[in-house]
This record gives sequence, structure tokens and C-alpha cells, in this order.
Amino acid sequence: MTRAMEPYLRGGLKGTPFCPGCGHGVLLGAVLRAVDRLKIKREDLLFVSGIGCAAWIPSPNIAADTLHTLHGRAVAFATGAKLARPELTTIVVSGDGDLTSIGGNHLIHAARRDVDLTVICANNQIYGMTGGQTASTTPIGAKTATDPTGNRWRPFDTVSLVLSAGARYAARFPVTQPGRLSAAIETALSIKGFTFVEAISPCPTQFGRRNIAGDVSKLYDAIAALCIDEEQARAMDFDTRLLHFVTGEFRP
Amino acid sequence: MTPSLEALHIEVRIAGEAGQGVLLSGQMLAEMASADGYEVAQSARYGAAVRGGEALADVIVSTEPIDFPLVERPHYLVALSQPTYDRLAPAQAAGTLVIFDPFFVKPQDLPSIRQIRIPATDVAIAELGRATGANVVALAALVEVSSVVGQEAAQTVLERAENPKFRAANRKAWQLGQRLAQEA
Amino acid sequence: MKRDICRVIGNKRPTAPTALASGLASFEETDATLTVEQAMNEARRCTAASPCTYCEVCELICPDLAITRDPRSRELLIDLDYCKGCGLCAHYCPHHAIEMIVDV
Amino acid sequence: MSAKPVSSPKPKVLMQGNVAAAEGAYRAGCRFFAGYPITPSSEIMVRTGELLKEKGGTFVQMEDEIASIGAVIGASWTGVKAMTATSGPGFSLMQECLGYAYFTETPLVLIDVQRAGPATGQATHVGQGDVMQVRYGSHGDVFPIALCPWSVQEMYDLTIAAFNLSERYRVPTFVVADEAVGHLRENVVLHDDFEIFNRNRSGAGDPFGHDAPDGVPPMPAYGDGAALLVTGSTHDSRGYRKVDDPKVHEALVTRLMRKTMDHVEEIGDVDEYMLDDAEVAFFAYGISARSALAAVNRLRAKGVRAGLLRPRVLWPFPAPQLQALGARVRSLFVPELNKGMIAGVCREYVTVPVHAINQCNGKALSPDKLVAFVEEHP
Repeated sequence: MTRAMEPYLRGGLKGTPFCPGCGHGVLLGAVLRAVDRLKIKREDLLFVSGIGCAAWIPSPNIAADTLHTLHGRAVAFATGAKLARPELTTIVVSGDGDLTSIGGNHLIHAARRDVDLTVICANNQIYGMTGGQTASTTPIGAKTATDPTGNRWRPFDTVSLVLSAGARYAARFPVTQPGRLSAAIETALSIKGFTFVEAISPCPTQFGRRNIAGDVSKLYDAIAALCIDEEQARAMDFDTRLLHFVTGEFRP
Repeated sequence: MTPSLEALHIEVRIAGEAGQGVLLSGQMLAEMASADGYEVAQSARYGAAVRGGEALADVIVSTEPIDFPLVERPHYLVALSQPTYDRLAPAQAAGTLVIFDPFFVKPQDLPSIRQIRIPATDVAIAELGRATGANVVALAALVEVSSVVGQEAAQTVLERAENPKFRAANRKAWQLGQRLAQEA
Repeated sequence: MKRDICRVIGNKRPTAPTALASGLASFEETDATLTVEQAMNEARRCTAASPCTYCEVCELICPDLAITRDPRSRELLIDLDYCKGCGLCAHYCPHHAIEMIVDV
Repeated sequence: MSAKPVSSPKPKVLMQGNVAAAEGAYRAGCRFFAGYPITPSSEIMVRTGELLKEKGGTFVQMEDEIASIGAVIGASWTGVKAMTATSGPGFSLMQECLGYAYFTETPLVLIDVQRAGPATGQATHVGQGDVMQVRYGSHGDVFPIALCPWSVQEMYDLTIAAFNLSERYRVPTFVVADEAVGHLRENVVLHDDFEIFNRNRSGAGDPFGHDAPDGVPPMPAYGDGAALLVTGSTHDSRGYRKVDDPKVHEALVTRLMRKTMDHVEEIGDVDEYMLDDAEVAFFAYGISARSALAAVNRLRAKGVRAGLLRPRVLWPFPAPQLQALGARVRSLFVPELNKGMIAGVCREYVTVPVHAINQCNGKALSPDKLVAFVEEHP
């Protein structure tokens, strides 16, 4: 038998290293389907990632050039590679902690420079690999290893962040809408300049266990229920809106 | 201290405040010495601020390879500010020639060293219409007094300025400095 | 050791009655009596053997890329070597064509 | 009248050390520079930027030093020769990514123009406090190559040598200069007949393999169709993560050590001055070696048989040459603009007294101070 998107997957692997139900796997499929629809050749692709669960989405799964870098540094490494070899379609896939916390400065400056990168942020709202600590994207009230009674700090709105820094396109979709997510990635890849896609990616192990009782599907339903569109968002006050994910495609 | 064909080693220090063109003067002197075929070592000492604070431009001109490239005992000290004059002039070894600009420096009575008064700033204001050419006037005076570099090489470097306006101004400033040195 | 795995009702892999499958593919047999829309509805309504309509939701949601489609038969195939048993395919299947059973 | 020395067969130009380093980098084939301004290294970035813009290449000023070295690593894997330049505080920020560069065997050149530290210290004044940071600043076991220029000429020459060594061994290579040499202007000959080494990009074997007799595997570039797996985690010869395999980690770290340490003779480069009959010797690098050179000349004029051993390559440490010297001189003097970093290393290799002459006042050591010190310690 074969796996979906087999030609883009590195042979000889025993599957992804993700926990059962991890949204990052769904995102991997969404990325590859977008690349496949655009008919980008494997040898023209460079995937750059940082550190964390999301950094393992491309490395080693995808059978293209990959650069698995340090925590937070993916965008900086990718900037160098892209500027030195502009003909490579360079895609950064990394986590929310990696891209917006330790690597936040690199992210906004790459957007400001309009480096021709597509940055895909797998936002699971928590530090998964290190044991479920609070992230800069953890929703208010969510329980984590470092905030067992609930996080009190606001999460980053990464889409607004990169748009204000100069991104040409930003989108946010949950992996519970894999088709729209993949279409947004396709759009981002076809725009020259800095583009950004945030995938709301449920983490069953570190986030789900602490916050949503029940199996993986309960977590997915809970996440999906928090996703709203711009119109719904406009009807909400600021604090209520902060508790939701405003999905859609956004341009400056 | 006329240079001869034998081994020559001259150390020059131009001292003033950052923003006076001190470092530029040092670089110009080094360029001139290099154009004249000498071994040269030019260094600078200044603070972190771009304007203000002490600035020293040091140049060593030698016929031999220079072992230690930083100025230890200047043969010539050009003082363009009172604080640097007060700190450096009294500490000079006997025989050092101090050139000071009276616009900035009130000289002390220092019997062991020779001192020359070069009113570079006054002349620059009067003849060039601005004080900013004073560094070139002072440098011309130094070269005239010391012959540390030849006039031909000096002219070559002055003519390197890309902007023809600067070339003309440099030429005039240089003549003013030479005249001041001859009158001093 | 027990492990949850996903699996289609009555079968290890999603299969649909041949008539329905070919009907979905070309509509040759049904064109005479039914419109395309009617045929689609008919296919969805029929749950006798397998309710799978090959909508591919399971393929898109599978985090392990373990679900593929046979390019000829359009059958959706689940590669259990890669399945981790998260159950998302069963949860998201709009026609309840996939059921999670315990694999002993 | 002015005297003129015998003219040199090749044209000499008056140039600042930092500018000469930039010229050397371009001559060596550097076509990518990413950096962040910091005194006293900034002239390297400015001049390299001019050269790359004029003659072709990529220049980018990044948001900080971390991004700068990250971009250099990313660029290097596309097959270009890449470098950055910085000073103490920026160098510290780069250490994380340098650990990555060692482990992924990424060729790059970093020029560190040392200033008086720690911290912001004296930004415009000279120090030599980074000589241990370059050796041990990064995490884990790393074996850098570090070159120490003492003149403007060597800012040019050793920058070219640094690129050659880095490309040859796939090891991050450093030019550890100092403010005095970096800002110094001297006559320099921009030789253009250097042999230039380019990395082995298409050789047989895995990109992190252990088969090559010299331990240096071939390094394909992104876009070559090699589907490269580059990771800072422990990896096997093809680049697959093996973060739990003790054998893979041991073999990798050992090979990385041997790439540098098995080639000490080939990499190493020392300059000997007046050592044949020396009874006392200086061991010095950078601007302090210029102080020592003048001190040797002055001591010789006084009848003291002094000499100078000067490592052009400070790391790997020139232990054999130092040991040989230690066997024939009465005592060793190590002048440094720090509190005795390299003097301590020298004591590991010689049994004769090692006198550290240290100064941390933002100024170079005066040769007279060294002369007096030697006379006081016969």
C-alpha cells in the first residue's frame, strides 16, 4: 500500500513521529497537497524549520532539501538561503513558540524585508515537545504545565503581527478545515514576497489532556467551535474575540 | 628634523575633539606618506560618541618596516583643543615640536619643548569663510614645518578628492597653512 | 496489548457496491432514468453495504497520510501500517462509513 | 626633501585592516555577507557590502547577530562562500548558531574584531578577551580554527586563508583580529595569486559520512537535487536524526574533533622571529605580537637574546612549536590584552617559567613596558 502524497515523502520512514491525532500531521498533508497542485518540483523546494514538534513536519518527512535549524532561527536561516539561491521555493514550517516567541524578531523582520518566503506556523498553543509549557499563543485561561490554574497572558495574533510588519498575505485556518488550509497555503506559495499561514493545530497530548476531557475528536470539535470568521469577530468585543481564532485570508 | 636618505622614523600625533576633522587629517597625512613611498602606520583613538570627546590621530612614517605600529613618542604634536594640549603637551619628551591652534589652545610655558602657534581656525574662517577647513590648514603647516612628507605627494593626495569643490578648497587651505608655517 | 484502530464497517478497507461505484464514476447506468443529482442522493441514501461516497474527508484529515484513493477504483484505502488509531477519520466521516474497533 | 625606500615590486596601497579583510574575503570567493553593525568591526560589513553590490553577490544587514550568522549558515548550504563580522558582544550572540555550524559541518568565516570587554566595555578600544570565547564559547565539544592577524597585510592574507581552511575542512573558521589591527592603516599588497580552495560539492559519499580518509565528507548544495537533510540534532551519515543512539553521537563528535586535530600540522602556522639563539622568548598574537616584535628589537639592541614565537593560527593551539621552544629558552613571556588567557594555556605545554604580561586598559602594550618586564625577570 501507499501513503497519500507518497512522491513527496521520504522513503524508509516508519511514519510521522507525531502523537496520535496530532494536527501537525494534517498540516503536513495540507502543505504537500498545495505543493502538488502547484506542480513544484522536489529539487526546487527547500523546507526550513526550527525546533519543536512542528519543526519535524518537514524534517525528515518531506523528500526535498530540508534545513532543521535551532530553536527560533528558522526564518533567519531561510532568509540567508533564499537570498543566496532565489530560485528555490523556500518554505518555513515551524511552531508558534519557535516563530513568535524565541524567533519573533526574525519573523517580523523577514516580513518587513519582504523576503520571498512562505512561513507556515503550526499553532498548537503550547510547547509540546518540552512538556506542555505556556506559549506566547496559549489562550487566556488554558491550563499548561507552567500555568496549571490557567494562563493569564494574552496570546499573540500572529496574522495581525505579520501583516503590520509587511506581509503580503496572511491566512489562518484550523486543520479541521484541511481543504481551505491547503488552498491558503497554495495561495501563499503563489504570491511573490513574504506570505504567512497559521494553522490552528490541536495538540492532543499536551494541550488536549489538560484542557479538553475526552478523546482526540472532542479536542478537534472544541478547537473548531472557537474558529470564527471576520464578520463574527467584528460582532464581538475585544476580550471575547481574544478567546477565538479569527479564520480567513487577510491582505494588507 | 629634516628627513634624510638614511633610516627615518617620524611619529606624528594630531589631537583634538571628535568632529574637528582630526581623524581625517591623520588619514590624509598617512595617504601622503604612502604616496611618497614610505612605510606608514596610521591609527586613531577616540570615544564611542561620533561627535565630542577626545580624538587622536596618530601617524608613523618610516623608511623601514614598522614593528610597533602605534605612536609612542610623537616627534610632532598638533594640538587642536585645550584639553588635549593640557594633557599631552607637558608630557612630551624634549625636542618634540608642538603645533597649536590659538583659537582653541592657550599655550603653557614649556621650556623643554618647541612650540609653534598656527592660527589655522582664524585663517580658515577669514579666508575660507568657514572653520571646517582648519584641519587641512594645520596639516599643511605641519608638513611645511616638518617635511615629513614631500609637497609633491601631498598635492597628489589633495587632488584625489572627487568633488572639484573640495579640491579647490583643499588647495587654498594648503597654501594658507604653508604661509602660516613660513610666518611662524 | 490493545490498540485502537480505525476500520470500515464490515471490511478492513472502504469499499462500495460496484454499481454505485461505477454510477458515481460515470453515471452511465443511471443517466437514462435519473438525473446526476438524483443518482448522487440515491448513492448517499443507500447504506446497505457501505455508505462511503468517496468524499475524501478522511483522506484530508488523516494526520498520518495513511488514507489514499485507488486511482482506478476510487476506493479509499487505509494503510494500517501508518495508522495510529486517532479516530479522526471516523469522527469526520460525514456518512459514518468508518468505525473504530479495538484491535487485539 | 623626503627619502624614498626601494619601491616594492608590487603596488602597495594604504588601507585599513578591516577594509583589507573585506578585500581578502572577496578575493577568496566570498559572495554572501550577513551582518549587524558593531564597533570596531563595522567597516568590514560596509566594505564587503560595497564589493558585493559592485561586483556581484548578496549582502544583507540583518536584525541582530543571531540572524546574521543564521543567514550565513543558510546561505552556505546553497553552495556560496559566506561570512560575517562582529565583535565581542555580537560574537557571544552568535555562539548558539556556531554550535550548529560545527555540528552540521557548515563552512563559514567569522571575523571577530576584539574590543575591550566584558559586556559593552570599551567599544572603540582594543582588547584580546575573545581568544577563549572563540575556542570554548559555543556549547558542546567544538574544535574551531582561529587565525590571528597582526597587520593589515595579514587581515587580507589570513581572511583568504580562513576561507580556504573552512572550505577544506567544513569547519567554521575565525579571523580573531583586534581593534588596533582592524582600525590600523598600513601599506598592503593585495596579492591576487593565492590558491583558492572550493569545497568538495559532488564527491562520492554521504554528506555527513565517515568514509573519507581525512574525515571531510562531500557537501552538496541545496538545489543540487540531493534532497539534503541538514539538522543540528545528532544525525547519521545521511542526515537522519539519531538523537537516542549513543554510538552515532560518539562517532560524529569524534570525527568532528579529528577533522581539526588530525590536521594540526596542515592547518597550523607560526611565525618565528630571532628564535635561533634566543634565551628568552615572547609568545604573542595580534597587536600584542607587534608590541613583542618591537620589544625583541629593543632587547636585542641592549644585548638581550630575545625572540618571538607568533601563532598565525591560534586554534588549534601550536603545542608542538611551543613545546620545542620551551625546551630551549630560559623563560617565556606572554603579553596579552586580557588577564592571562593564553599564558594559562602555554603553562600546560612548557616547564620553564611562563610570565604573563597583562593589560586591560583599552590600550596596546607598549614595547618599553615589555622590555622593562623582561629585564626585571631575567
